[in-house]
Amino acid sequence: MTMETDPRRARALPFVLWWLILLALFGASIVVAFLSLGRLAPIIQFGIAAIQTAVLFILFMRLKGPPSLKWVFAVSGFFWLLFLFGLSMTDYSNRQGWPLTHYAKRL
Amino acid sequence: MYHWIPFWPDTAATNAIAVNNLFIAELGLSALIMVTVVGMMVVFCIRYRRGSSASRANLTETTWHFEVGWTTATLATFLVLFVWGAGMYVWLYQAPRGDIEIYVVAKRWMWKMEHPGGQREIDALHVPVDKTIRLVMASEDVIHSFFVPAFRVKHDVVPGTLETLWFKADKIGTYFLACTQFCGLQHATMQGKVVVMSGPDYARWLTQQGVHESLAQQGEELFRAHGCSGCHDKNSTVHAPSLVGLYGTMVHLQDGTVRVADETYIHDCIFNPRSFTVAGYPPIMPDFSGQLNEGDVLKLVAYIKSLGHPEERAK
Amino acid sequence: MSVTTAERVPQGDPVSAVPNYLTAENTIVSWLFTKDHKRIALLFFASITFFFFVGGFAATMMRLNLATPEGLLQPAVYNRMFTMHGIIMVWFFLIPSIPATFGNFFIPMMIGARDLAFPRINLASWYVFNLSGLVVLYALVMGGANTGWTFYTPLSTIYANGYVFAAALAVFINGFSSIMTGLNFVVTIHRMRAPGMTWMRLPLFVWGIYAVSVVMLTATPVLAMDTFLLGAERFLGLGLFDPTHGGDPLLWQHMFWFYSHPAVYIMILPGMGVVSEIIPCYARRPVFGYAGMTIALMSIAILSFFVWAHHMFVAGISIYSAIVFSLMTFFVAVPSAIKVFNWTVTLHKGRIVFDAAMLYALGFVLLFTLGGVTGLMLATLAVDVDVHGTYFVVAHFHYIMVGATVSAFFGALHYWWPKMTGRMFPEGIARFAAILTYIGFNLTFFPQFVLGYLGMPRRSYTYPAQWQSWNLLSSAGASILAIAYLLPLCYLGWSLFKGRKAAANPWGATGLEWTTPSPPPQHNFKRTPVVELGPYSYNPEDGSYISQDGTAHAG
Amino acid sequence: MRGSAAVLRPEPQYASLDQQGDVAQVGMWVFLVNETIFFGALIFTYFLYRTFYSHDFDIAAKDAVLWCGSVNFALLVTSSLTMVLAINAAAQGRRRAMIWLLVATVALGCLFLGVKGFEYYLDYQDKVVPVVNYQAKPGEGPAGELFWFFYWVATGLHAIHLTIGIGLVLYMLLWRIRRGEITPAYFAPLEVVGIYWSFVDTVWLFLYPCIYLVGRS
Repeated sequence: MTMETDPRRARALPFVLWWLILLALFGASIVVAFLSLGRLAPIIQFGIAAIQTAVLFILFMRLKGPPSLKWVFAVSGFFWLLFLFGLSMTDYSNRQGWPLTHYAKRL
Repeated sequence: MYHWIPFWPDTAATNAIAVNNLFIAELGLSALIMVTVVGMMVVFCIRYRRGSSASRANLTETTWHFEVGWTTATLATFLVLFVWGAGMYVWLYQAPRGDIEIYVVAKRWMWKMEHPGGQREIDALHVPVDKTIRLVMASEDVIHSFFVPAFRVKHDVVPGTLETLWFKADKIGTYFLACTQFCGLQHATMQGKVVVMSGPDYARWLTQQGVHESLAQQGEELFRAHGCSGCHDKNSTVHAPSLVGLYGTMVHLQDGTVRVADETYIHDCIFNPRSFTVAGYPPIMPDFSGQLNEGDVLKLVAYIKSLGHPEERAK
Repeated sequence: MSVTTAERVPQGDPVSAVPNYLTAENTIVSWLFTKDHKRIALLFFASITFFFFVGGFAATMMRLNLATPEGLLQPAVYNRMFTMHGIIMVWFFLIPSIPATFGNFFIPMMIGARDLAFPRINLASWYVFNLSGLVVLYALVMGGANTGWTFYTPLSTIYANGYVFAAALAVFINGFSSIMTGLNFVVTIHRMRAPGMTWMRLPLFVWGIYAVSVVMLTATPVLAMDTFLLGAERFLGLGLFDPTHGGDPLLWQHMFWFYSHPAVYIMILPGMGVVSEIIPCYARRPVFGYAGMTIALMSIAILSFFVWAHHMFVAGISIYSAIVFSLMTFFVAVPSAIKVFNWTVTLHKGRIVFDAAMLYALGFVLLFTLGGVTGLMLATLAVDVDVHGTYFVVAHFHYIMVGATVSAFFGALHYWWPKMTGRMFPEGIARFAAILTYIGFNLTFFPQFVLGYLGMPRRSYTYPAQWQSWNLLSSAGASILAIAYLLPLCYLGWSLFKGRKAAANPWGATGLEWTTPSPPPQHNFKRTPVVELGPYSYNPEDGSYISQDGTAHAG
Repeated sequence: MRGSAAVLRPEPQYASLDQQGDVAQVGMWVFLVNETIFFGALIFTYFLYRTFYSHDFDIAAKDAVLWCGSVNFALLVTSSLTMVLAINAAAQGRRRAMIWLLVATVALGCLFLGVKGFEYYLDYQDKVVPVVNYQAKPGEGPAGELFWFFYWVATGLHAIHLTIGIGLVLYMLLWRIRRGEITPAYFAPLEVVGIYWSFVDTVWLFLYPCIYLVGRS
């Protein structure tokens, strides 16, 4: 799908169409929530959020275009979060005594 | 016990000997590295000072040869240290089933110890020599850290969970005990002593502490007083899991997970039963977190552990 | 050694008649609303010097107190002193120290730019820094916080009284300053380089600052969120770390160290950059293994994010996790070892001049190496179990953060002082101060290694009497160190008014910053320079050198 | 006033307006690295607690007002559209369209905040305001309150970001555009604001399933 995102030449219609697609995805996300999918539901929902983010980043925030430094920065935030999520899980996935008990007493 | 200027701490436990050896090896390596670096620097600084007439021809700017060699050598050395240290860490931090199990409650700013026979002490811990001592530790408030330098053991005590630690003292004496995690105003005085005694001395010391019920017996009283027995007793009509022989077994929970019934598990079940519903049982157990404190729960844990092992109960 | 380098190497351009950045405008307003990166650097310099002495005062009180087991201060006062010492030294001195002053001043000059990409953001960074400084001073004056600079929960959220919220707020606001500075550097280094200034021609100081900026940008937001949640818990009662609700107190530590371990590298990487400038210049030879140095800098910056839980080996994290983080910690030591090796070899076949800046740089290498090898001990899991939370750790990180970083800071100060102020300082007394720093520092902190292994817990206002001799030695060393740190204030201050006028390139260095007059004109260069070759084209055989713009100078 | 654009010159550190605009955009993207990690760290805490206290979270989250969150979702996505169209209009010299689209963007943003405020009111009625007015639902463990801690922190922070975004658009409207500084030749400031605006929208894309779609089945 080629779409002009350079603001000097961009047309409104493709953006409106993509806006409708975003809303449709949003609807799908709600539908998923009410189906009995168990642990699959959040995975699908966050997958949808990721797709929507990609649309916003690439088209609405105009990453589209020749490879540039902006791509590196757009991705690196998420990349760094992988460190946080991934390495923390080495601890949380098998720490003794996690999840914690509840501790009502405060001195 | 100490010289006027102490250089080296006591080494008074099997754990300490192992850690000490590793530490000495690392000291040696560090000295080697420092001597190499300082030596090179001094030699170069003298030989190639501005006024010297040494030849500067054929300057090397980059030799990947050299760098790769140096990098590989350091990496290999580091890996040896890593494996050595990690192996020992696993050994240090997987507490075996000890000869004696002592409960430790950390509270700002004191260490409260409870022996299996019900003897209690504050900021002091009496243990027999050459026995594996297992500590089960809880905190009443903030994070503390149990540290005995002479044994080279340390573990943080995080509120909301139980931590275990073990040591096996091999020298009779009195050793320094400290909290190494800052815990507020009097953190510096949250210190005490560990007294390592011979077996007979320890036995005598235990009897001199006055008559006590054992920890498990105290737990049993709590077990009845708080109505636990109403559901968990053999004769109860309520559908609740039996606790006889529970300790150390695998428990299948409602949410599909499997947990080992260790101290932490029992502790957690009492404080937060809803999160640990056993498969096949209704989630009807009330939350006891408002009624029991850490000390009480440790007694209950001791009691429930004794249910599987009648001989311990008699002790 | 009576002649200084200034006479030994050829003089640069005659001082230009164009007004320099200091004299171009004179009003206070012109300073407070300046967009010139050089002036902002000096503003930062004033601020962090102030905080250095505030933090130093707290350190002095602590060492005085620890000279005897009975102590001098009330426990509550001592606890507040070490907390404020930590907070001020880490966030208000070390983290902005080299980047916000020398980075600010020299990054545009070294890459041949007229200014940073966002001068207004740069100025805002200074204002935000001072705002956070005011908040932390408020916390200090009102009575201080007493949690340690690490703010461990639940002590900080529930139990500690004192101005913990204000201190955390100051750290939160301070983060914005860090982020703005880091953002500016990243964009500037990417987009504003002079023609011919390729990545592999960048001076290593620029690489160091680039690595730091990346770390600042990616680590600081985690701390910002962490302190935000801490504030929400303490102030509003929204207890995301509260064990009462199943929240995990260790989560605070995970997020805190996710920032604060890389922050250690925020403190040391610029120092490495500075030393990589100074050593080739005074050894009069190219740096050994330039490419290896850049790779090492960047890999330290990235790997620094994989090692944070080595601060939590005894905190009750999963054993497997501890093993992973220990391995990673050994990996991050490898590039550091490469750097030490390269600096040392850079002395080989040099024509070494022992000026003050060089003495500081050599001190840096030695102290960094000692801090590094003790870091290896701490990375070894079983040994960490023993020495964690003792003075061993205190000594280790002071070797890195004070021994190394502050040495580099003073090295940079002496190296670039002529460029920044246009004045020379008295070389002899500067050398004396450098050597005194080295002696005082080792006397202060080496005894703490011994104390640590003996088992003295950190953050204690008192200790068993048998440890007094070592503590006394440490306190005595601290007094020497204090003098060594105060001395430069005196002779540098004197040189501002009475010092000899500096030439454009008094040390005969190759960087672009030395091709413009001292002090530089308002927009750095009369004409944007064209870069012809990489940095450090020194020739030790005859002492000649070639500037990065291609001008050759005889020896 | 429109004529004043002719004298717009790059700042001294730039060679041209094009370079200045390009650097400004790169700068905003670098800033977004920060913002991504900032919100990512918050969502990390959520991810952790939801993974391990999923039962409590399922019960606690039922009180989240689904329709408010959904309406807000639609509002924000629409505002991203009007924003991007406004930038197109600026680039193509359609000044009137640009102004009206920006006004619409601001209006949608304010509407979002209005709905949010109303939702907070409903939350208060539902007794899901921790500390102030909180009542655990039957079967909800203490960890349920963690969900609401997260809810208040996350939506509060997002609202602050959106408010800043509204402020930036107003600054564009009332200052830069009124002074004629946004022209087809140089509209980078507006583009930078647009990138920020859409990013704030992105945050909501992730917060929405975190908050409103938990435990609905």
